[in-house]
Amino acid sequence: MEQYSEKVMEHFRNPKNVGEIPDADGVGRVGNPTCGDIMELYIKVDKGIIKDARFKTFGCGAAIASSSMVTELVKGKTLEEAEKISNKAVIEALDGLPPVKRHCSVLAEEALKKAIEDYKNRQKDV
Amino acid sequence: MEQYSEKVMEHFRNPKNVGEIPDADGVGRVGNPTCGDIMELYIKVDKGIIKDARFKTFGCGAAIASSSMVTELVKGKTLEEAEKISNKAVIEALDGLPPVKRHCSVLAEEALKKAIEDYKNRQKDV
Amino acid sequence: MRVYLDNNATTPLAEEVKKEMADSAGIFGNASSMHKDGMLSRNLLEKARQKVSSGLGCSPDELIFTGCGTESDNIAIQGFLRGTDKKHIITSKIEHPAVLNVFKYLHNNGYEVTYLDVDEYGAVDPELLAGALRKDTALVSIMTANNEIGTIQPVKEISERIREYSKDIVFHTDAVQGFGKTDIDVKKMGVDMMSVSAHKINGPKGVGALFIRKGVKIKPVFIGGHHERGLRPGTENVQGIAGFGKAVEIAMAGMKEKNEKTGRLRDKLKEGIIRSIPNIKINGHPETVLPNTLNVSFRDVEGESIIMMLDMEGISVSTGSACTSGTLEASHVLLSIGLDHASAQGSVRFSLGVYNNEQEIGYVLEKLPGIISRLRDMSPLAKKSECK
Amino acid sequence: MRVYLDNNATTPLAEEVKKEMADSAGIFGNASSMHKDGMLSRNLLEKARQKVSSGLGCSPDELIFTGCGTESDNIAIQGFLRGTDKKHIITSKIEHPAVLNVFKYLHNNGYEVTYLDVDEYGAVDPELLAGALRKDTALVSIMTANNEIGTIQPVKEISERIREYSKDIVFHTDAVQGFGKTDIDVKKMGVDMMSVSAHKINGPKGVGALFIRKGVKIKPVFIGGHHERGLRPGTENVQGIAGFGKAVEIAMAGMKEKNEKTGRLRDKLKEGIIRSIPNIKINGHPETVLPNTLNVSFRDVEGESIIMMLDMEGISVSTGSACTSGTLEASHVLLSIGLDHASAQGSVRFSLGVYNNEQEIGYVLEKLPGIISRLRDMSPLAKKSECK
Ligand SMILES: Cc1ncc(COP(=O)(O)O)c(C=O)c1O
Ligand SMILES: Cc1ncc(COP(=O)(O)O)c(C=O)c1O
Repeated sequence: MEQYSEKVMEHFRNPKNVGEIPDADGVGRVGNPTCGDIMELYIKVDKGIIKDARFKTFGCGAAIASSSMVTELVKGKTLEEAEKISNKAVIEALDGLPPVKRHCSVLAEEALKKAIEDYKNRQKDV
Repeated sequence: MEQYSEKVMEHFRNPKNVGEIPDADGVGRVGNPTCGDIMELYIKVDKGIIKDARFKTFGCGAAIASSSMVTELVKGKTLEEAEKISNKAVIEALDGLPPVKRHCSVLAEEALKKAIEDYKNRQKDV
Repeated sequence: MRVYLDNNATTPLAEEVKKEMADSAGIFGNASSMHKDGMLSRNLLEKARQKVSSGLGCSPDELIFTGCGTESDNIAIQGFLRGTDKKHIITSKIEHPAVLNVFKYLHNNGYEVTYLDVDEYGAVDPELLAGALRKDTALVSIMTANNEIGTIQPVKEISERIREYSKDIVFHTDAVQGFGKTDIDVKKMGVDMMSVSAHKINGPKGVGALFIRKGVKIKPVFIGGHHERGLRPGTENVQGIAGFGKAVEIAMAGMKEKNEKTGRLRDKLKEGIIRSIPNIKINGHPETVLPNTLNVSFRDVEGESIIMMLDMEGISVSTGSACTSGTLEASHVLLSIGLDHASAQGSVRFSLGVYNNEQEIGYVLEKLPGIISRLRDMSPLAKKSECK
Repeated sequence: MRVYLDNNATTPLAEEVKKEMADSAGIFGNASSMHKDGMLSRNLLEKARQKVSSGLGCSPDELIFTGCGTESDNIAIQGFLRGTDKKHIITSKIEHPAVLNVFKYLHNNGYEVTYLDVDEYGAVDPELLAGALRKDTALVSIMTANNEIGTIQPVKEISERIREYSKDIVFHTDAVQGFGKTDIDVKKMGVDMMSVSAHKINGPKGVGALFIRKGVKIKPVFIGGHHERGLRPGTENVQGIAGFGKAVEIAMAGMKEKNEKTGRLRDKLKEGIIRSIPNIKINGHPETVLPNTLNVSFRDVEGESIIMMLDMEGISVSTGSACTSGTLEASHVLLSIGLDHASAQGSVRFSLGVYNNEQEIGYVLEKLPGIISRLRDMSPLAKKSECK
C-alpha cells in the first residue's frame, strides 16, 4: 500500500460538491460495479460556463477524492476549458495518486467528458 | 548438532589410557585420514586376560571418548569377553552418541577386534 | 482512542512475548555451532519447538520452524510435489493467496488442479471433495479456517474421505487463522501437514512453523544448509522462535475462556450492526466460524472508503486479506460465496483479538452507522437500491 | 572468561539494535494494511529499506527483504531461472551451501553447471570464468568473500569479463560475509543481484535482503501475497527489519576504522599462533582477505576436538561453516584449495567481531598451544609426521 497525499485525504475527509443536481444540464455516468468504482457527475451550464458541478461516487478513497477534485476544477470554467481537463490534471491537483489508484482519475476525466457530451447532445435535441 | 552426553564429555575431557604400549602384545589400527578418524589400540595380554589397553586417536570428541571408553571396558576382561564388546556396548557405556557420531563407536569396536586378532596371530607365529 | 479490530491481519505482541524476546536477545549463538554459545541457542530453539508442537498435538521432531505462514504453505505444497510424479492436486476456491497462488502457479506448470466450490457460507463439502479424488491425486490442501469470513472447514471429515479413498494422498491444512482460535490437534484432525504463523497469535512476525507427519516425505524448495532437517535452511531466528514458543504457551492457557470472551464481543458488535444499520449482509458461517471474525457487506458503499473513515476515527479494520490490499480485485472469497461485485467490494472484516474490550466495541458501534450513512449519501447506487 | 571468535557463523546483537527492536516492538500493524497501524509499520519498513539500500549503494526500490541470507540466494538463483530458458549456469567450488546446494539441485534437474576451480588461496580467476561463458549461460553466482577462509573474490573483474561477453548474463553475488567487512557497492562491483543477511553484522537473525538491479526480471519461488513485490510473500517482519536497518547504519559508520582494528587483532592472533605452534598452515589469501577471518590447519589433530577443548576454556570458534557442522564431510572449501583430508579436518576458523579486544586474543594465545600439543600427544598421526 502506498500512502495517499495530504490533499487526497483532505478531499476524502471533506469532499466538495457531493450530491445530485436535480435539474442538471448534463450528467456523466461511468464505471460499473463489476469492475469497481462508479461515478456520476452533474453539471449546470450557463452561457458556456460551468456554474455548478456535483458528484455521487461509489468507490475507494481515491475515487471520492478524484470526484471531489474534478468538480472543483470545472466550476467556473468554459466548456472548452473543461474539456481539456485530463486525468493528469486531476492527479496533479491531488498532489499525486498511488499507481494502482490512477484509474480513479481516469474515471473522473471520463465522467466529466460524458457530462459535457450529454449537455451538448441535449442542446442539439432542443 | 545434537548434544554429547555428560559421560562423553567426561571421557573427552579426561580420556583414560592415552598413549602407546611400546611392547604391546596386540595392536589394532583402523580408519584412514581420507574418511575421517584414525584409531590405534594397544593391548597387553597375560594368561588370556587383557591387563592393559591404551589408544591413540585422531578424531572428533566422540572418537576420543569412544577410544577412552573401549580401553576402560576391556581392561581386566578375558579375550573371549573382550571379543564380545560391540559398538552398542560402547555407546551404552557412554550414555549414548548422536546418530551422526555412531560410526566412532564402530571404529572403537573394530580397533579392539583387530588388536585381539593381531595378538592371536602373533601367538600362532610363535 | 485507538481500537484495533484487524487481528486476522496481524496481532500486537503479547507483553510476555516481548519480555521473552528481550530476555533471549543476549543468546545469540548459531544454533548449529558446537560451542556453548551454539548450545544455548539450540536449547532455546528446542524448548520452543516443544511448546509449539504441544500446541499442535504433534511430536517435536514433526515440526520445523519457518519464516512465516506463507513459507510453511509453500514448503509443504511445493516441497511435497518435488518428490512425487503424481500430477493432480486439489484445493478450495477460498484459500489464502499463500496456497491459492501456489496452486495457480502449479496449474500453469503441468499440474491438473481441482478448485473446489464452497457453499454460501464458505464451507467445503466433504462429499464434493471425495468425488474429486483420483488415482493420480498427490495432495489436497484445505484451510482450517478462512481469514476473511472465519468459516471453519470440516477438516476431520475431509481427512476421513481422503483416507477412505487412499492412504497415499497427502492432506495439508493452512491453520494460520485457526491456530489459537479453534481446537487444533493434528491427530484428531487427521492431517499430514499443517501451517501456522506466530504473528497471528500475539507472537512475532517473521516466524512460522510447519508440522510434517512422520513418514511424509518432502523435499526442500529453498536449498542450503542442514537447518530444520534441510527443509528450511538458513540460520535459525532463535529470538523470534523463542517468542513464538511463549506466544503458543500463553495462547493455549485458557484458550476456551478467551475465545468465549472474544465471541461475546464479536456477537455484541454483530448485533449492534444489525440493529443500527439497514441493508447489510453478514458473511461467513453462522455457527462454525472463528469466534473473533465478523465480515459484513454494507450495500452500496465501497469497503476501502469505510476503512479509511473508520481509521480517521481511530478504528483499524480491513476489507478482506491484507495480502490483497493494494490490488484492485474484489475478494475471491466473497465472490466464491456468491456475493455480487458491488457487495463484495462493500465488505469489511472486523477481527477481534484477546485484548479487545466492551468499551471498544461500544465505540465502534457509535461511529459506524454515521460513516455508512455518510458514504451512502455519496453513493450513486444507494438511491437505486431504495427504489428496488 | 568467554571469548567469542565465531562471528562468521553469527554475531551478537548490537546494543543499539536491541534498543531499536525493543522500541519498535509496539509497532505491530501489518505493513500491508491501509489503516494507521499499517502505516506505522510501513514507515518503519521503508526507513529500514532506505538504510540497508544505502549500505549496498542501491536505490530502495531495488531491494527486497527476505527471511535470511539463504533465502536471498535461493530467490535470486531459482527465481531468475524460473524466467529464462537458458540452461547453463556458473558458480565456484567454494560457495556457501546456500548457493552450492542450489546449483547441485539444478544440476540434477536439467541444468548444465560449471563449477569453477579456485587457486590455492581460494580466489576465482576472472580469465577462467571468462572462458566458461557460453551463449546459453543464464547466470553466474560468485560470492563476494568466503565464509571459511575469508578470501575476497575479484567481483569487479569478474563482472567486467561477463559484460564483455554479453549484456544478458545475470551476475549474482552472495555478499553475506562481505557486507560490513569489505567495501560493498553494487554499482562499482557491477553485480545484478546481491544477497546479505542481518545476523552477520550484529543485526537480528531471521532477516536478509536481496538487491535486484532495476531491469532484472525474477519470478517468485515461494508464492503468495504481494509483499516485497511478490518476490518474498509473507507478512513482513517489521521489528526484525527495523533492527537490520539499525545494524547497517552502525556497521557503516566508521567501518574502515573498525575493520582496521579487527584486522590488527586478527594479525596478532595469527602471528601468535605462528610463533607458538609448529606444524600449522594458514589458509586463505594472505592479502585480499576479510580482516576478521583466520583459518588455520593444525597438522595431525582433528578440528572438532580442538573446538571442544577451546570451548571448555570458554573460547567459541568453529571448523568451517556452521551449516555443515553435524555432517561428517571435510570442508569442500579447504579441499578445493588443495588441502589433504587430514589437514582439512584439522582446521579451525577464528572469526573476529567488532566487540573483540586485545585481552581476549591474549587469552586465546595462552590456551591454544597447550590444547594442540595435548591433542597431538593423543594422535597416532603426530609421531609419523615427526619421522618425516
Ligand atoms: C557466505 C554465506 N552465504 C549465505 C549464508 C547463509 O545466511 P543465513 O544463515 O542468514 O541464511 C552464510 C551464513 O550462514 C554465509 O556465510
Ligand atoms: C489463512 C492464512 N494463511 C496464510 C497466511 C500467511 O501468513 P504469513 O503472513 O505469516 O506469511 C495468512 C495471513 O496472512 C492467512 O490468514
